[in-house]
Amino acid sequence: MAVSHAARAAPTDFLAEVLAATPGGDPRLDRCIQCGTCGGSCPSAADMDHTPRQLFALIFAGMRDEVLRSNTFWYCVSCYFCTVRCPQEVHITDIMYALKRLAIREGLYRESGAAEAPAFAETYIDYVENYGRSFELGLATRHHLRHHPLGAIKKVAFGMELWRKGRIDLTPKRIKNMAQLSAILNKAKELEAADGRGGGA
Amino acid sequence: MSTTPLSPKPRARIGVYVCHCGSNIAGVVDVKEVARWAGRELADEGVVIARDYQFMCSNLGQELIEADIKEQGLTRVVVAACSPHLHEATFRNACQRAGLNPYLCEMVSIREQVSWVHTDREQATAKAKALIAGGVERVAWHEPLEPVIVPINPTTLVVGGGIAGIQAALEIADSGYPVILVEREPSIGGHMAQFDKTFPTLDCAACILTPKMVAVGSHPLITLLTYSEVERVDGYVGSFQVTIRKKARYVNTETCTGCGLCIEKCPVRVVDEVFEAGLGYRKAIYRPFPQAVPKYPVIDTEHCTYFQRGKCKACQIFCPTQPKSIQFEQQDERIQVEVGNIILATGYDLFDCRRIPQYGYGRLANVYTSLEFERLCNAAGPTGGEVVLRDGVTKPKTVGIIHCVGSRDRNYNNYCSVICCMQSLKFAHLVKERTGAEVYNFYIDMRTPFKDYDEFYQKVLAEGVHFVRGRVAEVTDAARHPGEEGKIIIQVEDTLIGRQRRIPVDMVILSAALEPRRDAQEVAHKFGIACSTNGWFIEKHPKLDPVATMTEGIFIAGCAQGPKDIPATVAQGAAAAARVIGRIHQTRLALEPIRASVIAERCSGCRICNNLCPFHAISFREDLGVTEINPALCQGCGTCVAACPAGAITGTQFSNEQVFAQIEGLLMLDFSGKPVRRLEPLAAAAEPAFP
Amino acid sequence: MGESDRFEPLIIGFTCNWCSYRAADLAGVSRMKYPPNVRLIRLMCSGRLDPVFVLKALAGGADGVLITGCHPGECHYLEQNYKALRRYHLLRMLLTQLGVEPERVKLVWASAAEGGRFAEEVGRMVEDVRRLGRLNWPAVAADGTEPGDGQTPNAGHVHEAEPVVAAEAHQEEVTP
Amino acid sequence: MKYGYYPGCSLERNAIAYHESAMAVAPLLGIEFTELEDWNCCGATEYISLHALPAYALVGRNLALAAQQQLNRMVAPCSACFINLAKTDKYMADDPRLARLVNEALAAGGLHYKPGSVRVRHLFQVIVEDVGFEAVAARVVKPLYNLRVAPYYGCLIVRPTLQPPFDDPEYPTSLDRLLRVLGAKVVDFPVKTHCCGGHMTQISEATALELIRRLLKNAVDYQADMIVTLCPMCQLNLDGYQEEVNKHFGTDYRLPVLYFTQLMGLAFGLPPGVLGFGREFVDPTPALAKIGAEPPAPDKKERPSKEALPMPAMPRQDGGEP
Repeated sequence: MAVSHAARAAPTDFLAEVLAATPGGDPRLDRCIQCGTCGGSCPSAADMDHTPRQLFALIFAGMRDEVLRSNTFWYCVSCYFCTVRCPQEVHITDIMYALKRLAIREGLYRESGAAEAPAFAETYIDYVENYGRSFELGLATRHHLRHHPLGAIKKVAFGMELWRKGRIDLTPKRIKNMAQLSAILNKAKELEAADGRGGGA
Repeated sequence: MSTTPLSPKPRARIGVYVCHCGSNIAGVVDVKEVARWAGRELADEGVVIARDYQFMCSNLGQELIEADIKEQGLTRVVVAACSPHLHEATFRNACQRAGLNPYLCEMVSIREQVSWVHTDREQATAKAKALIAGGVERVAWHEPLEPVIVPINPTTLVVGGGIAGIQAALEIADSGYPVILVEREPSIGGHMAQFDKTFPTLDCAACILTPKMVAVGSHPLITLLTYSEVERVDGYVGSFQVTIRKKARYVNTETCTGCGLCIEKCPVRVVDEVFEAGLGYRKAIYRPFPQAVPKYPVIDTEHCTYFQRGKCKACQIFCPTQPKSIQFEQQDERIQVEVGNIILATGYDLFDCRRIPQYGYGRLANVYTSLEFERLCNAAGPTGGEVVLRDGVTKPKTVGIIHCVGSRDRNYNNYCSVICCMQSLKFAHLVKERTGAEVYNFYIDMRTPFKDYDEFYQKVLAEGVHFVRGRVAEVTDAARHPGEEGKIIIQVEDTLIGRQRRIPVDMVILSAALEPRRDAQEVAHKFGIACSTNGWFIEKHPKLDPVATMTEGIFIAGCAQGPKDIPATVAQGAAAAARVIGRIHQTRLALEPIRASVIAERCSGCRICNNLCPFHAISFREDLGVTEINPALCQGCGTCVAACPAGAITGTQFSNEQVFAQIEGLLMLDFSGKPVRRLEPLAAAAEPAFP
Repeated sequence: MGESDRFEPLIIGFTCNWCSYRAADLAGVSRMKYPPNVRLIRLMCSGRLDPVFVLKALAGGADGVLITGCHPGECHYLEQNYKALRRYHLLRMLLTQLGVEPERVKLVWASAAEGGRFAEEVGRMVEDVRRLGRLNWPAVAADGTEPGDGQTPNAGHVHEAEPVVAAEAHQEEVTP
Repeated sequence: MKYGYYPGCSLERNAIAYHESAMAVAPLLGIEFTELEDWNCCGATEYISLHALPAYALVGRNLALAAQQQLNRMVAPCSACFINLAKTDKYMADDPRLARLVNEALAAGGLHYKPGSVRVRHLFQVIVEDVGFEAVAARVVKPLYNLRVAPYYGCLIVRPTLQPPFDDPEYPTSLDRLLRVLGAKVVDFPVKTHCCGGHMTQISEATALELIRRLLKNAVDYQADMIVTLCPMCQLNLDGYQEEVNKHFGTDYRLPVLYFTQLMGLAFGLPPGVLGFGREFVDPTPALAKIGAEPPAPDKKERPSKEALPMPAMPRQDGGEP
């Protein structure tokens, strides 16, 4: 685990960190011209504390903590509108994923007011890592039982309705060669940890 | 490639001159040591004198060289100083004054290539020596050359009758030289004729353009060929042969009085996609606009009832002239003209806004392009200058103007279209003036350079126009709330407050990008010039030679060279004209003698080179069985020289011998400046031939 | 290995008169820095580049050759740089056959406005050729064995200024 | 035409209607599927939020298995699965470092994947590109006359643009065209590629409900009888959360949301029983009852008034000349 050097981050350092944490070719973030096409296109912009554009300006300014505490990327719905519309072809959605990973690594997401998103992702991943497949009933109920005990009742009702319509299983399915998948995922995690690039693969 | 046996190295008396350029070179390179070294170590290579001097390009420096040529009997000169692109002409002239053929001088760049890019004094000095050795070896092989002299035909061809072409044609004709002006459309005037007002002065475009159009139409020295296109260009600077196709108008311009009765009587109404930008109608026989020059109409055969169904002839029947001026049997004509210079002023195309579906153009009725809006607010346009919605009657209460549509966007055009900010400000003012509507401008960066432009921005601000800094994300009719019903909603991040906003408006104007003409590449090829990656014609030098091209005798002006506003376009038209007039005044033109030529006795007639020349300089003499190169067409690139398997093509100034010798010289010293070989007489022919 | 005794390759660069030579000029005017291992020859066009020039340079002691021209579509002679590109591919095949690493010859497009790119490419090329080590042309031409494959460079080569030991050490360093 | 088939977790249960209807229409279009043996979850949008390399390795296992089982032409019916599979392949090709690390991880399970060796496409894309509209038209025996449908693409089938681009990322028209081929009346649907809320239903329900509301409202504004979708997540959000939207906003939407394969099946004359009907939250029966035996009279073109200005010419959506 890399040592947090939040307060001291020189402006370019944090930009370099974000770029390194975004796999899949040049993410082009350094080309941003602050036009706001991303913030204008975003379907959930209203819920974000910073628009994606503002977040990029904060990255350029090296304001690491403020960026990683932001709820912006947790409200990203992965619709890719910003990515295809960006006049500078910045890989915005991928950068949002990278920021999620950095925020989790630094433990800063808890302050974002969007603490549920990583928790949901964790529950989801638990199923994938144990069964190789996702499990919708378990996902919804377990996630909500843990985080919204009251709301969970409503969710259970919704799950029952899905079950009545034959749209949900009561028990999760496991793939045959789970050992192989586990070996692959463990190795991948090991490589990622060794790399120290904030999950930049 | 060449396997030609090379002649023995010529004997020469070479002078080497090393410039300090103040401290520019001397600050990094030990110039005194370099000169000492050259005089001592290159003596065997023919160097009889080597000097260093503070400023070689100064009069005193030049006189130093001249004196040595005369007194020491130098036959070659090497100047180690700045880039040849800066001072080659200076030192060539010095040689010429001293009676030495100017092409026997070679420049070695030890400033741009050494002192300005390297920091280690020892390494830089070593490299400077090696470069000089290369120059010394090379210069021995230089030959005395004479510039190629070509006569200049005083007639000029101007292609494109927009404001750039009009300006160029008038400047040249007013100086007393004949001009042939070719225009593709039925009238000259170009895009400017479509505009209502011009920024920042708000002059009426027609009021300032029409007199110039009339002057072109009536100028005794201007031959106006409208509805015509250049098909083929042969020849070279001074004497181009140009084939022009004059499309059939189906109107006899000798007898037609331009009364317009035929147009009035024509029963077919067609959407005018060109002059009215699709916003208005014209007839099947038409004149693009009332002030058209020439005044004669043309028949659009695709829509004409007679041409489609063999019946009607209303235009002919009502034509009052005797004989009738409507001639259905007219055919396209091919005209051959001879000209000395050519100016290309072919203009631009407007970006097709349908390529950005999220802006709704074509789907949402009240989204207009900038050109549509020009017609909309033009007093002679389809609505008589009324700014209204697509229904033709309703005045908008709120209008959004979007900048940078198709510009500054790597998905479409990765450049700024230059005029859109000012144009959008002009639109904002006109909308306010004509409708009193609320106006929103959506911009990324406000770009208002040049005289009185920012003042215009101030004026529009004072008129209460709203400015939102943000590139519009989408324009939609999908209402989310009752307040948005029936409106067009502009969704944007207002980047100055950092929030997404949805602004309901009645009308949207898209300030669309200027793009190269769709056939720019084809036209460039026809005239032997090149287009940039963005598709604009490339000028010879972006700063110092903006209207010339790499092809002698071909000039460019206006938006064909890149997006620009009317003042810049007019300036370029005039500049191109001035260049041409200068040429004509010279009556003859001296061209750089960098040319390829065929040594006939070595040519095997294999014709490998025949297809390599884009300037059509290479032709095959069937009668002699050998290839020939026309020196006037040859531009000196040397591709054929490199390709000839028999070594039968040689290039002046860049012969194999010269390049081989330079390679030898450059490799005389290793990285640290230690000699690695004694130079021997060249024996390059021993190298393996390239298959 | 210290900075001072590292292998310093010699590279001959060919530029066209209109774009890449002007890019080199611009790099100078902008005071950009690049290593002094490259010595340039100005041709009118990359289309003038006779592959024999490259062979001549390599045979004459150069460790690499950098060929530069206008970007595709921006050739001042319209399309001659495409011809240079074709020859370049053939040339690399030929070099492979001769046992010379084709990476010793590189083609780079640089417009007159790309002084920075020119400087960067020179820097990159110098590093690449440094990694490949010294070109041992006479040995290559004689027996066709590949240089840089671990064998000791021919100590009798004209470039004897550098000690053999250093060259060996260098090769160890770059062996993957 | 043979393809490898990657159903993805949703089609196993939640979107079983999609799976059943796809299996029912495929043979009629000459499509034969072989399910990828022992496939695992694609990770949706969740895995990549926590771990990058494991997320790519997770997808990499599926690609490697496909290559191993010689299923080089893969079909994924779920848009999220499709984009994860296709994107991993492309990113591994674009980013050699990523490819090396993913393969290092795969090696721990005895697998290897060479980028570019498996081509993954969405089921809908395969029908458009390989089957073609004409072949679909030839199968139509019960045209969906009078049915007004809103074609809903969602995000991930058209965005991000992976090579080669399949349809316009903003305003695609291929589903419109397919539905027209089936005989349905396609309404203008400007939000056809807008987000359904995705996983926001689990994380920030209010956010998701608003996104769903926008889609439902727009479809109703354009008088659609139903929304047609090609993604399990979109279907679940629009259909399953419709009641929640009504409660939250005090609306009364009753808009069925069906898979395009279900409508294809109906138009091909297949019985609803084999097309997975009956699992919807919003009952489609009233809407389907509108299907008439006769083609509707063509829309009356409103005569533009004398003053009206001409509209710009647009290309025709059936691929013909304007």
